[in-house]
Amino acid sequence: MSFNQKPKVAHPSVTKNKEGLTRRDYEGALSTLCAGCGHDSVTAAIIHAIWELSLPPHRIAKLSGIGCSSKTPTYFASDAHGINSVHGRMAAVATGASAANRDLILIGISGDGDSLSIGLGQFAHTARRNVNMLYILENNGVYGLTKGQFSASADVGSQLKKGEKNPFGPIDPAQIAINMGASFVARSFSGDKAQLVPLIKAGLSHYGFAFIDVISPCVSFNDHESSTKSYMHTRENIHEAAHIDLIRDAQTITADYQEGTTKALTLHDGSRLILDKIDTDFDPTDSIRSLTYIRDCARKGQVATGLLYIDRDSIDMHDHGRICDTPLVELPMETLIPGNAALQKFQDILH
Amino acid sequence: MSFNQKPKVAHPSVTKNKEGLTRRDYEGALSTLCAGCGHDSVTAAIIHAIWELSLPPHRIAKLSGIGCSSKTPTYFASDAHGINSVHGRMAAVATGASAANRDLILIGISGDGDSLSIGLGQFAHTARRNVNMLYILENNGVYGLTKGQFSASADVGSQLKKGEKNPFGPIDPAQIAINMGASFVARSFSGDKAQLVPLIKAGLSHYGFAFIDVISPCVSFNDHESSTKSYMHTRENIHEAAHIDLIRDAQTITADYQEGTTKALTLHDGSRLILDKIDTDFDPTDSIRSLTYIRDCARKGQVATGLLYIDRDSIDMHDHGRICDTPLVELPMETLIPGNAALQKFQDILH
Amino acid sequence: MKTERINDFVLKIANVNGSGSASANSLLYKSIHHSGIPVSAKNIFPSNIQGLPTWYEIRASAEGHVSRSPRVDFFIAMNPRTIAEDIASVSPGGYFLYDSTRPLNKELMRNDVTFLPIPLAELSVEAFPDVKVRMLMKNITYVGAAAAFLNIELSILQTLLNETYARKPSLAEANMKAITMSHKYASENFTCPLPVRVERNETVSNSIIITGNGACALGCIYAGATVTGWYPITPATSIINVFGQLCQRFRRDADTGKLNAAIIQAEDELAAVGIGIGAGWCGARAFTPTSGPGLSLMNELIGFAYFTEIPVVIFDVQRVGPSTGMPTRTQQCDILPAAYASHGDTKHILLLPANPEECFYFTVQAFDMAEHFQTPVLVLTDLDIGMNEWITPRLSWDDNYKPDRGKVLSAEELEKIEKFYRYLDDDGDEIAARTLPGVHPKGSYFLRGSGHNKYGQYTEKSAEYIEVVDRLRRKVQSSAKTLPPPIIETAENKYGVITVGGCHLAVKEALAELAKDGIKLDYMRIRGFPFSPQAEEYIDAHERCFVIEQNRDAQLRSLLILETRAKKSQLVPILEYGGMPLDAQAVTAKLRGAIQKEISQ
Amino acid sequence: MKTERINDFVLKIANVNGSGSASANSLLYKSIHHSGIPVSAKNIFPSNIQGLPTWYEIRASAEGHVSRSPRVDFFIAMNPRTIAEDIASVSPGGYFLYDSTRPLNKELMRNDVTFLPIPLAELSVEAFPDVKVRMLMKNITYVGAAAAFLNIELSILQTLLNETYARKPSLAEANMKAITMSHKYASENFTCPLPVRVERNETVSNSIIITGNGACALGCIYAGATVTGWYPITPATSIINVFGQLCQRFRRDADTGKLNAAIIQAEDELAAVGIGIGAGWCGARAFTPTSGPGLSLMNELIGFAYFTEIPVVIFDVQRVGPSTGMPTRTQQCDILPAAYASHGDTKHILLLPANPEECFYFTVQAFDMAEHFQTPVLVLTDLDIGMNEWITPRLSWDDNYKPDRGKVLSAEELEKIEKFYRYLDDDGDEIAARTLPGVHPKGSYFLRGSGHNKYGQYTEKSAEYIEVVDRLRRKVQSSAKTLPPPIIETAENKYGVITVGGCHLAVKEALAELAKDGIKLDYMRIRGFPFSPQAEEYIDAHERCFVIEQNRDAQLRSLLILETRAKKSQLVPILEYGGMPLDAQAVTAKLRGAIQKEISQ
Ligand SMILES: Cc1ncc(C[n+]2csc(CCOP(=O)(O)OP(=O)(O)O)c2C)c(N)n1
Ligand SMILES: Cc1ncc(C[n+]2csc(CCOP(=O)(O)OP(=O)(O)O)c2C)c(N)n1
Ligand code: SF4
Ligand code: SF4
Ligand SMILES: [Mg+2]
Ligand SMILES: [Mg+2]
Repeated sequence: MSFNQKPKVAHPSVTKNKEGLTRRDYEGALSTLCAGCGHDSVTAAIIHAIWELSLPPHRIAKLSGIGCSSKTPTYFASDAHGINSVHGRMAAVATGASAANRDLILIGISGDGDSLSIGLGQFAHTARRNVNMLYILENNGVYGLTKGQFSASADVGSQLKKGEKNPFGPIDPAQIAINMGASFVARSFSGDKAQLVPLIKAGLSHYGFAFIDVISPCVSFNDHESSTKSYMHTRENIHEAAHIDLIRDAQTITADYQEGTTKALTLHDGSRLILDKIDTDFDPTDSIRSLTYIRDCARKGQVATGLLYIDRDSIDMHDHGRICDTPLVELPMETLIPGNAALQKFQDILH
Repeated sequence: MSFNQKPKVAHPSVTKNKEGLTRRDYEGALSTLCAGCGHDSVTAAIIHAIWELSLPPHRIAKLSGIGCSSKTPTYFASDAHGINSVHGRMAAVATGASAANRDLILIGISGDGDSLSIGLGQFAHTARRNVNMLYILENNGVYGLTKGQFSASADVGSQLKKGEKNPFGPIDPAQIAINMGASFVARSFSGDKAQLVPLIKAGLSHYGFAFIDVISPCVSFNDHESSTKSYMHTRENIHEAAHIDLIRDAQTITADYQEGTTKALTLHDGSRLILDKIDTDFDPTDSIRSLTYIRDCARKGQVATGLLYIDRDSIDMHDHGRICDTPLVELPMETLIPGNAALQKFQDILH
Repeated sequence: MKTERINDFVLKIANVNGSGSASANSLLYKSIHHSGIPVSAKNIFPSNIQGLPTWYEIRASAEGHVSRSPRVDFFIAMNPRTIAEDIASVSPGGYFLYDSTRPLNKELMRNDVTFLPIPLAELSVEAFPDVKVRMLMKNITYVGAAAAFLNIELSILQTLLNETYARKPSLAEANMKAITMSHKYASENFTCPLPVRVERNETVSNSIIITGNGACALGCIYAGATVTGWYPITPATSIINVFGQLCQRFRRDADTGKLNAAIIQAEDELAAVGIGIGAGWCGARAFTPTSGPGLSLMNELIGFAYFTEIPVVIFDVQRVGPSTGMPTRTQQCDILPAAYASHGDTKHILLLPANPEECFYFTVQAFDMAEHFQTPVLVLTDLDIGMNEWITPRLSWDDNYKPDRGKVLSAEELEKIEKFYRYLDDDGDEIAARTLPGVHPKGSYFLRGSGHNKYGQYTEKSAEYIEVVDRLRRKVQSSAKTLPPPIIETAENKYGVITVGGCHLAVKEALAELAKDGIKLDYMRIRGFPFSPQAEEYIDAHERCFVIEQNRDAQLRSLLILETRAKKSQLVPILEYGGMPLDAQAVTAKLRGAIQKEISQ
Repeated sequence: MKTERINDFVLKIANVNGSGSASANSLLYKSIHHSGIPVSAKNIFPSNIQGLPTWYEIRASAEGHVSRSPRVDFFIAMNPRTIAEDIASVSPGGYFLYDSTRPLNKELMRNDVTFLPIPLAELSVEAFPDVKVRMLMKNITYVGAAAAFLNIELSILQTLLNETYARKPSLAEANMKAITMSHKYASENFTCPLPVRVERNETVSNSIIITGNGACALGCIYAGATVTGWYPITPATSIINVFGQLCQRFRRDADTGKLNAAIIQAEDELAAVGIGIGAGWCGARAFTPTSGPGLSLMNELIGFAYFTEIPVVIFDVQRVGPSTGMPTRTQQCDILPAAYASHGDTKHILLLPANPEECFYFTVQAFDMAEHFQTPVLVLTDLDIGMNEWITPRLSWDDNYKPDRGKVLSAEELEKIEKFYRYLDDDGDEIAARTLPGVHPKGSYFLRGSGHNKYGQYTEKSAEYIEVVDRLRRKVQSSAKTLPPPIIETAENKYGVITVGGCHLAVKEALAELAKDGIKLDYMRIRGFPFSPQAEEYIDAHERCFVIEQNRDAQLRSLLILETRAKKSQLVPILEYGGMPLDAQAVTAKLRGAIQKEISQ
């Protein structure tokens, strides 16, 4: 079903998308995060992307765990359904939601604490199952909501405000996702909307588990000089593997891309993904080269961003399980319940 | 403290190690696993290795979760302490044990269900903390004890006895371990004692988290033709990256190793690790090359075995946390409890 | 002369785990059933795959007393490693069939037991020269001899074999050959049948044979459940095994071959219940089967579903706790942990079936109640009910049944309303309407496990929070009326018993036993929580009730004390918790003792 | 003339979260304490880092009634966004200090409240031209004006600032400048002090200021705890923050700089408690701090430690449940979930401190009991006790204290014995000796969460299993004698109250209030579970006891019903569970109502 949403603000000058909605219509509640928190920029990018994609808000289901990052779903698409589950378990809830209604547009938002510590198992296995969803990890290297402990993505040697040094190496969620068989893996930076918006759009257009690791600085606890997840450090060390654009109508490819360093991929929903300015030793369709590339960057102290890996032949959990095309919630009970005759027949063999 | 254990069998012809113990002295209870189960061969290899290393049994602490594999600790070193914890939580218990008594020799045994599904988070984080222990994963691609469901290490397309096909890609614990920063990562096969015994010895000599993924076929549920974790399939597709030998006394290096393909590494405890017949494009001291190598093998349908990665500069959880050298359990309470004078002095600032 | 035990005996078989004895034992079981005699079977197996001892106990009782009995009238010894304890376990006057190919240690012999040596292995070698075939037939051979001794008709065995191997007649033939062979040997060398024997009853009841887990799985199909997140654990796993098979039969699109169900093997129980909750939130009927350790792991998310009011059905097939406990033994030890699962103030609806029949119907009801009351519903069975095969009255289905989906607003209904608020109970039944994601823009809301007010908004305000949790308390309490009422059999005596779940057969047998001595007790079996008013009335009507249950800490009694107006002194605990299915003799003895104590006081 | 409220008032401050108001508020709090007046402070904060409203409540009471009171005598409004509700919250006759730099909306004004406009921002601009410094001093300014109104001596503030900024005298100076500035303004423009004020008491008590969490951490140090696995969660996290600081002070080797403790931030609560259990198994004193959701996640492993008999100490700093609930609000809602944590039959020792003093001593006792009884011990505090700063009698330490390590066999003892069996209780105290890994070959054994007999061997045998779990039941029960007995104040009246933990101040105040009307009630505060025989005797001695606790479902009452011989009718629940620290007025009113009901019956 599709409904024409009454735009909240009837201001004529505001551009409407195909659903007849303005960007304001994709906003949510007022953020209660700290002023300057990276997560709020991610929210802005999401709003921009889903508006551009003209997604009907009520078809979206927003999911999260617990943490500052996990508050994000409240701040966009207030006309979408949302679920703020418990710490580290968003992925399983999303899996169930997808199982029940494969037509929903699932947007999961998590944090590095939520996904890489308590929720590592669920994150990994949901990637492995290739649940059809967009999974954004707002990665700030700390536990924001509990006041600034190191998270598992904190770099070795990076420091907390009070000087405490992180002794352990970081878990890189992008590498984990690729290792687990996620079919779309990207990384970006909350401060780089130009890169982030197309990635979100591409992730939403991708069929299967689309993962975006977004470095999203925590101004309250991890934006100081000795942090490697600060705005400054990230800005200085970011390394874009390839810039991407998402083009929905084939005709509109007008920008002229450089030969040799440009690659176009057609996605499941027909839109085209243009990879521009690709690093020569980088190929996002080859997991081995991609992983090597990411690790090489890391060794040099760089953060590889952009689309890092994509498997266009990706099939999702439903295909894996040979589950029917109709969303299970839409199957009428009469179809599902076999009735007495069938029950009697079945029992004939039970003796 | 060191005790001279009275050998159980006084048969003079049986070779004794430096502790004055025979191999029989390192045995455990009679196995109750299925006849032919790979896990029993791993047990045999462990017995051999710890006997050769002359480990004092009572300094060993054996740990496991739940599963057929997790029963293994009962079957070796009956004079060692053992703990059979709950499903998927051995790693945390081992972490606590190491924290309490860093002088214990910790041998953890787990299964692919135990470590890669329910216990993935703990496995990963224990590797990341580089807890000083030997962690053996008896990998059979199924849940043995619960009668043969696919585990997360089952290869995509591999089949259960009744024909059910695994739709998902496998989790490779060796790659995960490297990714997490484990400092010693190896793979072997329960059917290859010549390879496995030196690896176990090396793992025990390594300082930090030593992980060995052992393909260990389940004869009851996953040893048929369409299984990729069967004896036959493993034997046929095993690819040894490098053969290793562990030499405890420097003098005894007598075997002449081929030049160019041999490499010697000195371990923390002074013993020397000889890597022989190394594949030319393989370097176990470089995580990027190692991961590429493993994935390349996998792509070719091969199982990379041998020592896959080692970081000799590895420091363990205690070093990371700057925890004292004396095992914490050995600190006398008088040292730990500051006393009343200190309490009064401390309280002077609390107002 | 030996006492006759016609259609009233216990047959026990000792096997080695993983040796393929299941079909032979099951054949014996079914053949007695097909002889028209009430019968039950229990598989006593270790937590192991191959090589350790297992036992199979069959109890036939013309009177219908088929709870587990510790007596043994006829023993079939197929495990040399347990032969000493096996011989010791036979009741005086009983029979002991063993494979005499290897001689029996004379010292183990007993005078009060009749030994029946049959050279089973030897006979097999003659009959099946091919080793492979012989291995396959290894167990079936004893069926023939047993049939001869126990007077089980070969024709019944033949019929059953033909059915089992309908598609492999050669196997049916080989099996029958093995059976006939030892039947012949026994008949020729011993006086058959024995005083312990079957005498065929002409009326074979219209029953089926099914496990409790199988019945739960069937219930899930008939409830229209479509999503399950699950993680293997004994003794719950077979709910999924059967559900999977049933989906192949009932839920497969003939054209596409695709399934109308999602069966997701999760990475652990936290994920399993999380999947169920996600699906429940989106409007699917979802469930997850587990046992004790899994229940513990689900605690946090159960509280989440309770507080956010998401339906999900959880099966807890109870096994012996605490911790890993004895995974292949039975107990009723999760009653309290299930009723109050999760931190904070919570309370959950429990359904407590006693047998596969109730497993089936209660499962359907569990989904109705979960959706009606928008809350997790836990179905508590146990290993004995769940994993053993039970003779069960044929199930029937009312084709007019309409699932109770609870208050779910459709797109049309939403179109009409002004504004939707998730937790607003506007008709005073303590239940607020919900909406499903994707249905209509007006239905959207934000659901959270943190403090929320009745509009669904985040709150940290005392009054708003209290308003919501008070309604939750009343809501769950109000489900008592909808739950299956207790089974009450007479409420006229001074003393009564109260029991639950799989205890029922043993308790009833014990009551019958006591009645013979003139001790009359009333009977009530609890089938749901929160407790029905009828349960309270029953307790009111008795000076003392003996609460019989299978756990150490009297968990049902505790719950009754806390959640009914009963006085503590009215409820006297009778506890059996060794892990074996409840046995009537033990119950009788304990009841007798308890009553004596009452009288002497 | 206004009624005087000398040394008996509530001061409330509205701030914005994350704006750095903590030190200013704390300074006011401490200055009243240093004036020799009993005082308490509560931080009412949101689950947020920056930007949302927070309040700080200070109650001074010469009589020592310092539980939370809903009245407000003096308000300092520093959050423009809450000003309307803040004005509404002032008690009639109260005062309202606000920053008059921006004019106040006239419509919000009340006649029964005296408004005290102080142009704080304006004054700051003059005093601190440097914006950076001004930002730092933003909050401290109101302290000066408040001091003038409330008659707090500037010399006390100066002393406190000098101490706080001992190493940064320039900061002390700047702060004092800001204080003096607004103090001057208030004194010059208003009649100071107000009828609501402090009058210095010469005897300043020998107290310290400490949070409950801080006291627990200090207790861990003094118990000799060396290992903690932990995962951040409000309101428990600061136990670790303080423990870490204390380790730097008390547990650092001067030479190597290394720590005599392992503080391991785990990946979740399952790992956190697993680490504690692993360490406890190896002989370290280990603990893990958590709150509700973490407790739920620990359920499985708590049962493991119970069944295998491994000591570990768990702190549950309770917050409002269920689910995520209200993480920054207080409740006592995990009493039942903690007492029976985990599936199967379990029961755990609980310690229930009421204040930081007990937090310290009970923590030490928790480790002794965990090791003595070889079982998990849970220390249940709450957010109010744990996170607020309390004036607490100075702690003292008996240097003769010898930790009770329980029955642990040394190498020498093992050398002497024939053979060691883990679960053999040879002296009838229900406790078996244990050994530690690595100590001696003879001490080795295999520990398992699956069924085991008293020798520690794997078993699936009923009798062997029962023998072990029965001893466990008796063992935990036997701890009642060792636990801190209830605090009982008179047991002579017909009615009594029973309460627990942080309720004590409000309950005592309520009793004092009722006593003024001639209503006399006895008082008992429970401090441990299993319950002491004295608790039972107290209940026995009363027709009715009102059980006052902070949860919806009367969890303490439930536990008393199940675990003492009390009759249900003897225990009447009085429940407050809105998440705010208990307030005496509410308790008084409810008690009054309950007693009236009793009398009229
Ligand atoms: C079971 C459980 N344990 C602990 C917590 C406390 N907690 C809330 S948020 C959080 C960490 C959040 O970190 P992250 O996911 O990185 O989010 P951020 O705040 O940094 O965006 C923790 C530990 C909880 N809510 N539940
Ligand atoms: C919490 C919990 N869930 C489920 C189980 C049931 N269980 C026992 S062993 C096992 C899987 C074992 O698989 P693996 O680790 O691969 O060991 P294997 O038997 O294959 O050697 C499971 C699911 C359990 N014991 N505890
Ligand atoms: S604490 Fe950090 S992560 Fe949380 S809202 Fe503030 S800046 Fe963002
Ligand atoms: S079931 Fe498989 S894993 Fe378990 S003991 Fe048998 S062969 Fe080994
Ligand atoms: Mg974070
Ligand atoms: Mg396995």
